[in-house]
Amino acid sequence: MLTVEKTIRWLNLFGQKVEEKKVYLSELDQAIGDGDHGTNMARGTAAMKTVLEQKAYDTVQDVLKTAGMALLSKIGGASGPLYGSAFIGMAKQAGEGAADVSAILEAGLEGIRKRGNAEAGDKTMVDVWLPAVDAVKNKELSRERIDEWVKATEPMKAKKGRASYLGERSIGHMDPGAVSSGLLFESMIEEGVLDE
Amino acid sequence: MLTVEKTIRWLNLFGQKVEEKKVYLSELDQAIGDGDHGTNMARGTAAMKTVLEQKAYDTVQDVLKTAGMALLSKIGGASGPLYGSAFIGMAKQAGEGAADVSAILEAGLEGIRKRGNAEAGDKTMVDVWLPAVDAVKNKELSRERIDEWVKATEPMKAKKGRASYLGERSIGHMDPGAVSSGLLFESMIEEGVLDE
Amino acid sequence: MKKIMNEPEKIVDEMLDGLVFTEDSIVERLPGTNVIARTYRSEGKVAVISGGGSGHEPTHAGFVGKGMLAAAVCGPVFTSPAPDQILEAVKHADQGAGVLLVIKNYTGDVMNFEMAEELAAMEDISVDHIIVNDDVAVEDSTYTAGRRGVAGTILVHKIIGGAAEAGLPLKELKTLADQLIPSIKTLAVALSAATVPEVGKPGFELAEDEIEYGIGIHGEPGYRREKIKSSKEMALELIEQLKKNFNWHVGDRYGVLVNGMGATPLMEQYVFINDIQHLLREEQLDIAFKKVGSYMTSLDMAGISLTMIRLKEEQWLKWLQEPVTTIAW
Amino acid sequence: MKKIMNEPEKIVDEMLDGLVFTEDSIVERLPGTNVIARTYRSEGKVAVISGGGSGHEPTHAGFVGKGMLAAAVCGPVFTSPAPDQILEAVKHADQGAGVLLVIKNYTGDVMNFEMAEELAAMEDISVDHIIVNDDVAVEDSTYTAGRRGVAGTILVHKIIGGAAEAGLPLKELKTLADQLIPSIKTLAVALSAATVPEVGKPGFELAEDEIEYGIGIHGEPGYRREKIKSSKEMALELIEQLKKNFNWHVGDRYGVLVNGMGATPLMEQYVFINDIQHLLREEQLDIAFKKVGSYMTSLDMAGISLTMIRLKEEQWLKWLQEPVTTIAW
Ligand SMILES: Nc1ncnc2c1ncn2[C@@H]1O[C@H](COP(=O)(O)OP(=O)(O)O)[C@@H](O)[C@H]1O
Ligand SMILES: Nc1ncnc2c1ncn2[C@@H]1O[C@H](COP(=O)(O)OP(=O)(O)O)[C@@H](O)[C@H]1O
Ligand SMILES: [Mg+2]
Ligand SMILES: [Mg+2]
Ligand SMILES: [Mg+2]
Ligand SMILES: [Mg+2]
Repeated sequence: MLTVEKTIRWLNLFGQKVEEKKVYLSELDQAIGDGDHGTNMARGTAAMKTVLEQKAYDTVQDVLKTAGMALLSKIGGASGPLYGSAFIGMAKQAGEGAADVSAILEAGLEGIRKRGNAEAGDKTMVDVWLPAVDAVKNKELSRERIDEWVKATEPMKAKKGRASYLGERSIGHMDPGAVSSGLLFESMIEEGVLDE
Repeated sequence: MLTVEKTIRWLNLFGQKVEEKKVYLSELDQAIGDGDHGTNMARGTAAMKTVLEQKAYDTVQDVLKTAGMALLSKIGGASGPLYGSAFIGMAKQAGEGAADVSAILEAGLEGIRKRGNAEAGDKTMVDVWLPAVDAVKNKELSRERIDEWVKATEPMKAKKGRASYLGERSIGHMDPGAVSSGLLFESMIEEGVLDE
Repeated sequence: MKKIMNEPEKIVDEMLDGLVFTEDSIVERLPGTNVIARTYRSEGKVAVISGGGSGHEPTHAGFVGKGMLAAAVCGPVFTSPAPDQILEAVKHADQGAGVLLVIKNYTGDVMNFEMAEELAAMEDISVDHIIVNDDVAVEDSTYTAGRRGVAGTILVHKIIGGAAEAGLPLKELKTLADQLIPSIKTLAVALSAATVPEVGKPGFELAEDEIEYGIGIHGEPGYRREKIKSSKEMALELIEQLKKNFNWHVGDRYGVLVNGMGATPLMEQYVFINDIQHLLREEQLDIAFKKVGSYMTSLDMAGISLTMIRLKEEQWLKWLQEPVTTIAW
Repeated sequence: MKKIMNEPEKIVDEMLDGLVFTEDSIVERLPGTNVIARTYRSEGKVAVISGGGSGHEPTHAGFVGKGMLAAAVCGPVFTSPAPDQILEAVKHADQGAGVLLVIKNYTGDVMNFEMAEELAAMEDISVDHIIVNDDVAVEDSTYTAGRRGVAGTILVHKIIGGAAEAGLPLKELKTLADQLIPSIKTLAVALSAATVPEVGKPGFELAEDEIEYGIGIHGEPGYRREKIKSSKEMALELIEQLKKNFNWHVGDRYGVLVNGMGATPLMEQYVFINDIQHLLREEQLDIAFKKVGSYMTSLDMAGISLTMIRLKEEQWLKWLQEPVTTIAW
């Protein structure tokens, strides 16, 4: 069950991980995109950190919505609206009080899919979100499985986003958005968000 | 004494020498100018050759004037109007019939000086024309002396033309216009223009 | 990397300040945003807005003004602006008849502009959008992100801007765009790559004797790399590809835009259009509109793009030719 | 050398054909010459003509049209046109009130234009000339060829062109120019050198981290070479030199032109004028005119020049601001 305090710890850990992996994320994007995914994500999570520190929050919905707006207005590029839509979707689902993690994440995935129209196998963040949401539902999310889904984007041929212009040449590289999404789910596990 | 036939031979030999030294002249100009003196001169003398072949000439004046107009309209840059003015000045002096070489060359020098306002020692073609005209008057023009005047431009500091922007840095290079003018006077000697 | 700049992170902010200082009679910057809006207002008419990542100057801010764009939203270098910036532009520019967003077809741009549209709808501003996808270097299929929006976009700005100024309502503008956009096609060739200030090295490497056909305006790879060719040969390659895409017939009426990519001097652009001129004469097309200049650039990339527009309607040509008050048209 | 071109010897010819194809409503090429003339005529008014070597596009042909130049004479790359070409331009452009030649101060240009003037006088056309020498990088003394004519020349074209269109006779235009030209000063900084097509290699070498202050528009050497600086620092150097030359006072009215040298993108030019803006604010000058763009280029040179004009007369500003019909103003 998601609480205000847990949600904030989760998002702050996510921000910390993004900051640590910033260069790595941009390098991944350099190979099949335009090399800015790390900078974009770090700019967004830094802004998120600032707003989360600025005031006290009463509801999970409020936390998720504020975080989403920060990500949306600061990440830019393709991943800005995608993470933004995910968080705004999650906020809507969260309702006023405490909330069911599985349903919330499902709403997040729904936000991404509506925004980007990506299918499984298109070599995007969806290739992590989709199995991760399912795993949460079945209470079987683990670091190992996240790693597997992220790595599974390597042999895929990109069909959405900037990487799709590379066609065949996109094969053999991990998708940067899948990697950053992996960090989001890892942080969930590490902060005990999924614990009863 | 200048005859139509001698004049044409003189100018054709000059053109031939310019064509042979084209690259060298441009290299000299590269050092203290913009590297086009060879191309400019060769373009001009090629045009001169064409017009001199196109018809029969009755007077030295006619030859010099036609050559001058070709040089003027084809050399371009600084040396175009200078050689053009020299030849047009010479044509005016030549009058209708045969003519005195010394007076003709003096008029050519006058044309250059009026056009360019260069003084002796400014590191220009004038530094060859001035002593050469004097030597012709005194019947003492020689290849050796021409060489001396040309080489004497090396230690000079340019005060006119493009080379003057280099200031002190123009010292240590021969002036390309002085070199091409040297070819003109050499050709005179070789074609026997100065012989009685 | 040698650039005239201060800190790379501030380059867009400083550029916009410099632009507004220079052109204060035509444009202003909305305080606290990266939105460049025109000082002129046309109450009761649709406001046309465009935008995207920076680095394509004079696009888009250079086309803000009477008869073209009401505002341009300027993102970071090669990065789409976020929805809140776009929303600011929409709110400011709306002249009471709604707003049309002109989006270049890039995933990021499309998503950010669409989100802004949703936000604006929540504030009861009627907003619609059109997506320009003129770059024929890219396969157009439902299995990719589709064709990119490149230099042809400025022709869309001009014609749609003219139509908006003429008083066409939002719905009709959208119908016009549906006709117009498929009639515009572009193809580019690069001689050297652009260097993003924050990255500090070129996006790709081309050898001293190589060129690449079909590159995008953010260093997206093209369809073929080869040894440097003459202007004539490059012109022929681009014309042949466009011909394949247009399927034109003798006597058809077209417009031509030759666009420098940033570091290519005007001299070379004119030499290039001269070769285009000869090729099009052989095709016996009726060339009713021509334009040459660096309009949709890619930072300091050297190269050129060729855009052609099939002028189906007399009125499109009129809107292309109509005088406007902008910085760069 | 990577350039979009065919044979280097034909580059000017092909460029002019491309230009005239593109801009046939504004200009024409006099048959058999490299003269670009405007299609518009202003009978009974003085015709202003300029020209010089090519490679500075859009200068000079880009400024031909109503309100500016009557014709431009285009020489080979970086080489003055010959007097016969200039004479053709004079004969064609004369509208019955005489012709004013605007010459950039280079030995070759001055001599060729003066010879053309003499030839025109022989044909009873009244011709006079003015010589622009705005480049303060060069010592002005009777022992040198004097200061070069660079980007400030386009301001002369605009003001003198405006005055000619207003009907000022030849003599008064000349008097105006005597006032105007000393009020215009320019200084440039290069990031890389230009490559002349027929030469095939850069005119000079600057290391990957070097810049040079005071270079000319044909690769003439400058007064100092140093490690690359920020835009702010370069702006400061140029402003300080201009200040020394102008000796300005608080409240003086000036105009500013920031000019890209050919390969420098607009983004960098706007960043630069933003720094200029801040420095001039400190000087408390009244900046009444601003312009940014690649107007007086040096082929593919990267760099920038800063021109300032002391606006002594209200009327000068009016002529600067007046709309004209040209390709490039
Ligand atoms: N249509 C889409 N649906 C889902 N994810 C997408 C889509 N398009 C792009 N992405 C994700 O966005 C990531 C790239 O983000 P980023 O580099 O920040 O933006 P940009 O591509 O605009 O530079 C990709 O790695 C991919 O995971
Ligand atoms: N004012 C002048 N008087 C006499 N000769 C001059 C003058 N200015 C330049 N020259 C000559 O012209 C030569 C350069 O000619 P050229 O390279 O063809 O023209 P440009 O300098 O226009 O490129 C110089 O070497 C010099 O001899
Ligand atoms: Mg990216
Ligand atoms: Mg020279
Ligand atoms: Mg990006
Ligand atoms: Mg020259």
